[in-house]
Amino acid sequence: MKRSHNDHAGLIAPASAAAELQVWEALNLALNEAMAVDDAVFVLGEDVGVYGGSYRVTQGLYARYGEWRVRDTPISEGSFTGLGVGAALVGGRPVVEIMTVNFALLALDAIVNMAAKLRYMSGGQLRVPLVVRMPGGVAHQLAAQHSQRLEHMLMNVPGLRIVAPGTPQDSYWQLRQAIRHDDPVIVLEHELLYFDKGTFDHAAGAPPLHAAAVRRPGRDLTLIAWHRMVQVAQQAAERLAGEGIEAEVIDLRSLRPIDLPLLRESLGRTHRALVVEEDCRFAGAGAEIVAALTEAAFFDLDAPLRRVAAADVPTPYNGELERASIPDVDAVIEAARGILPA
Amino acid sequence: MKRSHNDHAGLIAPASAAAELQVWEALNLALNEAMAVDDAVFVLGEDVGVYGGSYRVTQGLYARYGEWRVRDTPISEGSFTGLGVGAALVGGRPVVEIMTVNFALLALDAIVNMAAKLRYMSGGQLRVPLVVRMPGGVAHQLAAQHSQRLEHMLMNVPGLRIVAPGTPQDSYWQLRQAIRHDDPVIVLEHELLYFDKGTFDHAAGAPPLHAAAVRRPGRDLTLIAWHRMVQVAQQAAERLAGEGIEAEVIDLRSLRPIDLPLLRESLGRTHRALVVEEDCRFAGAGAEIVAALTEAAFFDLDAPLRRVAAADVPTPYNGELERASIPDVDAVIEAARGILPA
Amino acid sequence: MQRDLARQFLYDIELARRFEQAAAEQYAQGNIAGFLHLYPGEEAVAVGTLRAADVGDYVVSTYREHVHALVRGIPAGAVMAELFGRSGGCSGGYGGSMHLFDRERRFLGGYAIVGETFPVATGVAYWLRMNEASDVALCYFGDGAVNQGTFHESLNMAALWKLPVLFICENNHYQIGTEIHRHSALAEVYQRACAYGIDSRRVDGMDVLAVYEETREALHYVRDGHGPCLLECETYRYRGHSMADAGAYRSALEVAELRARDPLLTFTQRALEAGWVTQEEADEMGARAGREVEAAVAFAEQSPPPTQLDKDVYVRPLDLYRGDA
Amino acid sequence: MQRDLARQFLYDIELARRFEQAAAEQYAQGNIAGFLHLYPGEEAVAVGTLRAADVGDYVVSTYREHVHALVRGIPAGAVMAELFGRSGGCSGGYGGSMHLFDRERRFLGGYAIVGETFPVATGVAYWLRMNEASDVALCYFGDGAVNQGTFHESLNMAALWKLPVLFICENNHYQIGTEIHRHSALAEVYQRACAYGIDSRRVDGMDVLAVYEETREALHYVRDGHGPCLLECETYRYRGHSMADAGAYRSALEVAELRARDPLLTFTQRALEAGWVTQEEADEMGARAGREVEAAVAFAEQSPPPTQLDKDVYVRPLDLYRGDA
Ligand SMILES: Cc1ncc(C[n+]2csc(CCOP(=O)(O)OP(=O)(O)O)c2C)c(N)n1
Ligand SMILES: Cc1ncc(C[n+]2csc(CCOP(=O)(O)OP(=O)(O)O)c2C)c(N)n1
Ligand SMILES: [Mg+2]
Ligand SMILES: [Mg+2]
Repeated sequence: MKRSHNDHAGLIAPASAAAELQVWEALNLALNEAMAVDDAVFVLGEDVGVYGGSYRVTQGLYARYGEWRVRDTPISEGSFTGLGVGAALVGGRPVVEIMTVNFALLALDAIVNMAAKLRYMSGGQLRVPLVVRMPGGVAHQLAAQHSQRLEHMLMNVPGLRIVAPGTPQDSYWQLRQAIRHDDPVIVLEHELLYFDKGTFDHAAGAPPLHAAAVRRPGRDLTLIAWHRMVQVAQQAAERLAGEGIEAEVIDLRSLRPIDLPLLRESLGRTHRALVVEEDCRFAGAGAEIVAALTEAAFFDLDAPLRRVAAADVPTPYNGELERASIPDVDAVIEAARGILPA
Repeated sequence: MKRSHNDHAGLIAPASAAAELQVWEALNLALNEAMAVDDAVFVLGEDVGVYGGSYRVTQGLYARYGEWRVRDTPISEGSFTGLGVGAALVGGRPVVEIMTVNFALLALDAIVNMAAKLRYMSGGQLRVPLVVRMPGGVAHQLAAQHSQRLEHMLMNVPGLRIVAPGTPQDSYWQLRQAIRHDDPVIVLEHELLYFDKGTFDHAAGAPPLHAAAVRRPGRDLTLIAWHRMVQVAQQAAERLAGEGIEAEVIDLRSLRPIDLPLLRESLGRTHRALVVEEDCRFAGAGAEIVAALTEAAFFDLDAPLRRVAAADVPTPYNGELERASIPDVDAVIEAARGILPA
Repeated sequence: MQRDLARQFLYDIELARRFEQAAAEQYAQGNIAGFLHLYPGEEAVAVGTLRAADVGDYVVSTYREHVHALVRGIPAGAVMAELFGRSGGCSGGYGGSMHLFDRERRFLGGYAIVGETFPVATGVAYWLRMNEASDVALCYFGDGAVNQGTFHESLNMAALWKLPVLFICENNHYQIGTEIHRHSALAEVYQRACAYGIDSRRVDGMDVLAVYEETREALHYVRDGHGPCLLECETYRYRGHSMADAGAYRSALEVAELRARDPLLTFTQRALEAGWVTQEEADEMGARAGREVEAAVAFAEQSPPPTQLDKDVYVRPLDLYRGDA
Repeated sequence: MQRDLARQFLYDIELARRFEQAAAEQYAQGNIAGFLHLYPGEEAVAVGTLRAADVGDYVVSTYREHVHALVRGIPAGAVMAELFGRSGGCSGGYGGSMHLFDRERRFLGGYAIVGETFPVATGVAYWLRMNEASDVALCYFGDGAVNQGTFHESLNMAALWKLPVLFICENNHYQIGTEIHRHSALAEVYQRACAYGIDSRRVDGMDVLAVYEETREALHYVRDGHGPCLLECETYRYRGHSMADAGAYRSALEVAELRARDPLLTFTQRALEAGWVTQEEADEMGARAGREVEAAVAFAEQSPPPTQLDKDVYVRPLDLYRGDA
């Protein structure tokens, strides 16, 4: 909802060489190119058409592709997500935008009980090439009902794939890969990253949809994060570097599956790790990462795995309390000291 | 949905001394007694009234308390759960029955975005003394859409309490405690436990709502479970005892919060533990237990914590595959061997 | 009324009735498990509506869908084998009674969560309309399903965008043990379409001919691009809601009254009177349907169970701790 | 029309208009953050409906609820302080603009998820009816909210059980950037009550007197035990959906047309003509409202921020790894 409506810039032009793009622009480009090459791709959601999307992601698409392929919906999350499932069953490649993950609570039956299960229940007859895009996370004082992080709710659901791109490069490629994919893919975006700039290089191509990425190599401990917490981890790593401690920062990029081989490899070198997550600590996404690494890399560990996570409270409106409710650089550094040799 | 409607037995009579009761009978008794002592308590849900409840839990209540306190609802999970929230705000103590957890996917906005957050968002002005009861788990060939285990979906939600009684004694007391509680409490029941018999002794009183219980003491390893998996763990423990291995079996009884002190104490003695869970392994409830223990008891551990969990697949209809999809005694024993000294 | 069509109806109903009877028996014998929702009493709805549909139309049904599957042409053996949980079943033994699928025959389930058929069918119709296809999505649902939010949300979208979907209410007057006037403020289901400006009709759902004729008209209307239509079929189920329910909340009187309007009895009578069949032909039809059901049970019995637990969870197999295979 | 009431209306609208103007300014200055949805243009709805209600009635509103809070009697300072996120706010600074609460004044929010007000108000009404109380639950919602499943589910239950709830649609014709005829198959919101047999009315939501009169009648009807009623108020918002939206999807012509029917202008005119106020009195009222808003801002500025992150997550504090404290 950050868009200014005076701005009528159209579609993002594909850059010939590496360029600076914002995350929303990369997503816009991905949608545009996917729609151009495949008539089966269509997008739907609240205000994705005439308005151009709350975060501009669908800007210009309505003018180019028309109302049937860029569909403004009523406020009916449960049913327009289910509509996407139905269309996917018969040949469509719908990209559903749920305005924010907070409203996905109304669409979980469609995602969990339909999209994720139909292929299996039909004995493999059906495919559900559905993409559900939605931004989440703690933004700026949106209060408890608008600050959900729902990673954990979807991670336990067999049949789903979940990715969490945080850079323009990943946003473009993971969305394109998701749209091309024949399985349902949840694309989690982050409300505070849309206007982040970064290099986008089409020619550089893409790593596999679910591969994690080392954003900063290091030998002393591993910081595992995704979305906005990658930036927090990187800043913490820089400060630690000032003290001679080299932290490796891994951007998970995918939450179902997780790239355990890469994490293990890193831990095999560093022997210590923190998960830095924006969701609430108790039973959040980080729990699985800690549990999986405990099971798989126990004998590599020189210290307990720990989580730096959000406080287990609904998100307060007040700005200072809100900031205090999620991890910051100081919290990461303090936790790092707790597991580093004295 | 296991009830035979020819059976018109009424309410369960409170036993004067210790008696044998089935789980559904204990729940029925708890509801009846709670309604008798407090006019604010009322139950609502599909077929809880005239029909007496799919699993008989509300049997006889309609005749005794009438339609306003025992309300048959339309199939509108989202709104009748939200109705419970509204009534709770102004003095009611509603006990909402969602026929099975599978349908709770339609009620998550009411639970997560309303019930759990209203007290906090109102600066402490409001209370939401709501109970939501719902049976879940893998039963007998109900197929993918009717075999959800949603523990993990609710555990990450601040503002909720979640209990998981598995015996008649706990079912009675935890439901009564939940109804008396001024916070929203989710009472997870298990479809296959309703007709299990056990001793019910009113006079014996109740442990705290969220305390875990040692069902079988042991020194060599700790098996952590809840609901039906407690029985699987106990059977495994008995077989292991035949080989001279003494497993301690802990029934968690509560999933938010978890009784970490009791688990730590047990691990302080056994130094090894398995979580035995019926939900899918990846990012299930067990992940938090493993993560919490790794963080808190790392230096007590002689072996990696491991999970024995359901396969990461939607539940198949075929009976043999269904059985293979969830942990059994053999799986527990095999996993136990994997972490015991050779 | 064409003679051939009448005979088809008769055979369909005979087959349906016997198939469900056999399913009940197999359930009692332990060959079928889980929830089993049977259709006796309601046959005229599935037969009348589906015989009016084209092969290109899509079918989206509920957990009470065996007969829809049969009329749609899924072999009785494949349906029965699915109830048995065998690999020869139309969902390979993975779906069971509530989740029948047949992609070739455009039979898209089999949904066990009440209210799911609305958005799925609306999505199919969206795709059809977007591609200017002339096919229609047939969406089945019970009277209880009308109170699910998806009914409202989906009908609004279907009407707003004039999507080719025919909403077919199988109003058997009960939501498990709750009678319609205790679950719906407005017990005339077809009138609830007023909120969306959707054309709606009500028909006697015990009368297969009436259902067929109304469906034909409704399908014409929808296929002509007028947008959705809602057809309410008033019917009754003789049995309890599922095998776990004896249906004791209904009076014997009520059941008897409805049984007197039994679609098999009444349509047989009608067909005899009209000379569409002779008594011997009718008897032979029944016998043939009986043999088909017997063969279906035999097929199911010998069909091997599926063996792979993680078959088709994903199109491209995925290792949760490694990524794509 | 009583003179006192008319003057009350006038003051309410003046206060509302100035309060929202001040909120916009404070947002621009960075003292208010998050989503901020303002009410200019729609004042006649909150004023007309809430002045017709009793103190015992409950109010359940949306994220666009500052004015409802003010008219309900929550001090302007407590509302402004909440927008500032301060401890003197009516939600202690924990809720913000979208989550105003005041238990004493039976003001139950402040819901930011579209469609939540339906079940909450229905639940309040259930409790009232169960206890044979004569109070009513007032349920506010926008035109866009009508397409959420909870509208349908809740209205059905409210009608079925004859619950004392008054559903009040603030139809400003837009769901953010989507105009009503592009989100609703039937753009006459009040007609959608037909699906539940609910009595419904439509009123000019720019005319505070009309809103007041219709609400009084509707409340009588509901309080007399006839069950729910739905009141559609046709209105308009001058600003964008929230501070983040400039509203550029609407024509200047359209906005100008509606502004000509401005409730403050038209009702001031009316009051002058009827002799309910003199021009000086009207001016003085505006000035007084201005002073009240200034005082509210001053109050908010000096109110300290809340300091405890985990305050009131639970009634009985809970340690996630130990249980109850
Ligand atoms: C969302 C949801 N809630 C509850 C159920 C349990 N349930 C299964 S069938 C049924 C009754 C449905 O009644 P109706 O729609 O009239 O269909 P019928 O069974 O009569 O054909 C209920 C409540 C369910 N499957 N899904
Ligand atoms: C379930 C849900 N979906 C989407 C949103 C985002 N959103 C906030 S307000 C709004 C438009 C609501 O329109 P309307 O009901 O007409 O109320 P108005 O804002 O016009 O007063 C939307 C889509 C939301 N808050 N909740
Ligand atoms: Mg029915
Ligand atoms: Mg509006």
